[in-house]
Amino acid sequence: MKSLALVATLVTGALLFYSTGDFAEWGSADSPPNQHVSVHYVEKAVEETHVPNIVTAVLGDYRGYDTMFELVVIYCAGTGVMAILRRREDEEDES
Amino acid sequence: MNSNLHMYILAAPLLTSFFLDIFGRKKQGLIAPFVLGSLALSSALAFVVLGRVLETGPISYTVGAWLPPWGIELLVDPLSGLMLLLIAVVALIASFAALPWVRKELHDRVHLFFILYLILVAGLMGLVLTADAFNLYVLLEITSITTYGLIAMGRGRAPLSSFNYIIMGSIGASFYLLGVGYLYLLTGTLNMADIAQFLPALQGSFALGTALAFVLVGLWIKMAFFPLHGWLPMAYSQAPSGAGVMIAPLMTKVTVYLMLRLMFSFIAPGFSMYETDLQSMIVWAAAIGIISASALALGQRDLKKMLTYIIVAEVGYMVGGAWLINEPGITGTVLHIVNDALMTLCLFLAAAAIAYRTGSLKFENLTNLYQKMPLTMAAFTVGAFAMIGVPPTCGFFSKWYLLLGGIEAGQWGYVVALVFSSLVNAILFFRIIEYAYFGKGADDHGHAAIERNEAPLMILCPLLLVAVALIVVGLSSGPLVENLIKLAIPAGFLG
Amino acid sequence: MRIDFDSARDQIPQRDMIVETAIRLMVPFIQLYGLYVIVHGHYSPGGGFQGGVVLGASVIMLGLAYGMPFSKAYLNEGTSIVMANIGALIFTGVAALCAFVGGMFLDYSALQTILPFISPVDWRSHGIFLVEVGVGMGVMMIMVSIYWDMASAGKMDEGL
Amino acid sequence: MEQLTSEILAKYNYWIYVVLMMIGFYAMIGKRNLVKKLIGMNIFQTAIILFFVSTGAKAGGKIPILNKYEVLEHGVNVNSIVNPLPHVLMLTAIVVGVSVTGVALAVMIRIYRKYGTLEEDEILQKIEEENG
Repeated sequence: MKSLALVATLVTGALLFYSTGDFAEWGSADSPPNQHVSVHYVEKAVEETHVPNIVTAVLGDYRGYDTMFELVVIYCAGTGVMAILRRREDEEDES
Repeated sequence: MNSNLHMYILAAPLLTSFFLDIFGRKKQGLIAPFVLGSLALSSALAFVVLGRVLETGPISYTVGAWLPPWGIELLVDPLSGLMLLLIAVVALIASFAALPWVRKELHDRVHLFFILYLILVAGLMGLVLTADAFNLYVLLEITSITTYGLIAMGRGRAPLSSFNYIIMGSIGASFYLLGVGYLYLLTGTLNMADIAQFLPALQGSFALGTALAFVLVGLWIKMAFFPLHGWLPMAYSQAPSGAGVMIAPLMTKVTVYLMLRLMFSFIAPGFSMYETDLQSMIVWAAAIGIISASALALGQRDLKKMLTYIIVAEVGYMVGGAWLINEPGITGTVLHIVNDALMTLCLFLAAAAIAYRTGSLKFENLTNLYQKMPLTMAAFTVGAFAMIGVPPTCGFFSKWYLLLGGIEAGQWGYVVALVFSSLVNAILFFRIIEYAYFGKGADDHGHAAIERNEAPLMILCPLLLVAVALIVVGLSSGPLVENLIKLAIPAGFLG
Repeated sequence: MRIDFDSARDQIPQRDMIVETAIRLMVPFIQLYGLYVIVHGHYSPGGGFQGGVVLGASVIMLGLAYGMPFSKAYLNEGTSIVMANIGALIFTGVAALCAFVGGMFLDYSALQTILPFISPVDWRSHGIFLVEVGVGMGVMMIMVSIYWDMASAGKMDEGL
Repeated sequence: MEQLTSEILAKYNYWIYVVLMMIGFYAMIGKRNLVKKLIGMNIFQTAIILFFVSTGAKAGGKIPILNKYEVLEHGVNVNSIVNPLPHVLMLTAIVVGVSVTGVALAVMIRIYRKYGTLEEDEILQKIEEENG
């Protein structure tokens, strides 16, 4: 079991390690992520939302749908913890 | 196009769950009307939306009125409209049966159960709608977290199975997120259609192959594709029955839909990836998965456990059918998503009804059920026939399309696996029917010792409804394929 | 590794005057800072999640110093659940309201139809603020509720 | 030699992320203790966060908080501000990770109360004994 896990880990690691060869250089301003969608945010976010903090503008507005579900995720965690732990005495697990 | 109807489908269960937490804690009587009302509203709206989409064509909706690559895009096309309707209807039917079960099993945690239940439904609907790769991850985690919670509410081994599911599910989601990260690094965008535009230029890049591999493997873990299925049987069979009737039909099917959606966006025909051996490798893996899962199902002595292994085999059907990448294969896959959701719902409802009265689903305890619960067993038999693929029921038609697709693509391993699995299903279900019909032996024939003891109407009525639906959907397969599923498949995959 | 929950709850540790006093002095400032992080999210790093966690941490610190029952008395359990739901409802409610008044889901500028004297672009800014307040409330209450459940293993009576 | 140094500098973050990810992944599937599995999950998520944030870095970039009036008047030089999108995505991913950890810890408390241990082997042994 452990050797199987080790092999799986090494294979995944090798795959990821080898594919870093195709990546743009770290910190380069010309890499695709820094050139396509994000440019619009940096240039226009302040104008379009009047929020100086671009991260807040993107989080709250451009990708607000994500953030809504982010709150729902943490709400689920709270409800889930309650649902898992709050059992009546008579349905208690034996220890 | 400024219609928000499909957003209300999603918002109705979501908002209801918050109100349920405020009001349902004090007044248990409010839970049933809240849950049923919101899901009924969703189903009705989903029906209207599907009709509208068929009339006017796909709607591209942008949340927050930001144009697609910058904002989050939602796509309502015939396929997602069909899935929305399926999710809403299955959740509505399952919630009828869940109510008595949850009151019996969970006592004062009923409202917590239904909060998670409603958010799970909303999450599944969101998954079906979204056309944004990262939003898909967030929603995938919502459905996972609610499912972890629902499963861990069960008794006995449930927490341990839930923990295994948490670890496997997190690996799947993390792999998916890594894959999306790679795609973002290579293209600079998260919108699926926008990513697809950049892909032809990136052909042959090793990083792109890695990205797609991670996305696919992540989804395969989530849908329990054969070698990665380890978490599913324990998790689904240990879940509280009220949760099982909803999770089992919907979770894996929605994940299969997601794989289809990603294939439709990323792997347009003509793109080199599917001309390689990869495609037939996946189909072979599916074939091996179908055979192994069916063989494992033969070894089970518990009805619910056996059903979970059949689910794993069915996932093999759908993954294999999708990767045949020809018209009958994909048509069959979409049709099978619908049919399999209904068949699994029928069988799990029957299992829930039997367990409600007998308390156990071990084969030895299923004796004389035809005398005790004739209506339940009639519905169970219809479900079993559908699972085997006996003609008037819907299971036959989707299997027929899948077979045709396999023959057209020349994937004989897959065809053999389909036939083998149908035979195994026949053996499995006739074994149960034998137990349930003939019972222990001759000593109690003639005596009126066995009383009829059907499950409560809240479970029985939805069960009978689904059993009828199995036949109705089966008989209307032709129109369904012609008028709906043909429209749902992108033009490149047809013909 | 091997903790017996029942006996662990019997031995609530000795109260420590230094810890108690220090936390009593710190809590108001932490809460003020949490509010600042939420409210000032437009102009500095921060926002609803971060501020909510800081606010939640202040209540959890009270629980750690004085025992869980004290923090439950400090922040009523029923109130906390209702507040968590109101927080979530603010976000989803604003989102649905935007759709309801004729815009798209989460399109804050559509709220102009309700209060027309604020420009659509400013409405986006205020919409983000509204939503962040909801997030802050929700996250704070849920963090505290998770702490209560974990500390008392679901019994909600005693614990750290 | 210089070429090697520049190569290392260019890919250093990504290599470190792969190493972190491997540690986390191995802990998740190889370790037999449930707490260690959970810790592995958190390391895995941290690795992903490092990866995403690395994609948005710009050499010499400033934080994406601008002066409103100046920007409205003069505009902004894109290359001097780091990419905000990966940070937004990772805020979401962090919250998701916290939630999963919370649920996992709650499940673990129930497992511990039932079996009295968090070693997977011992738990499986106890289940065997229960089933006879």
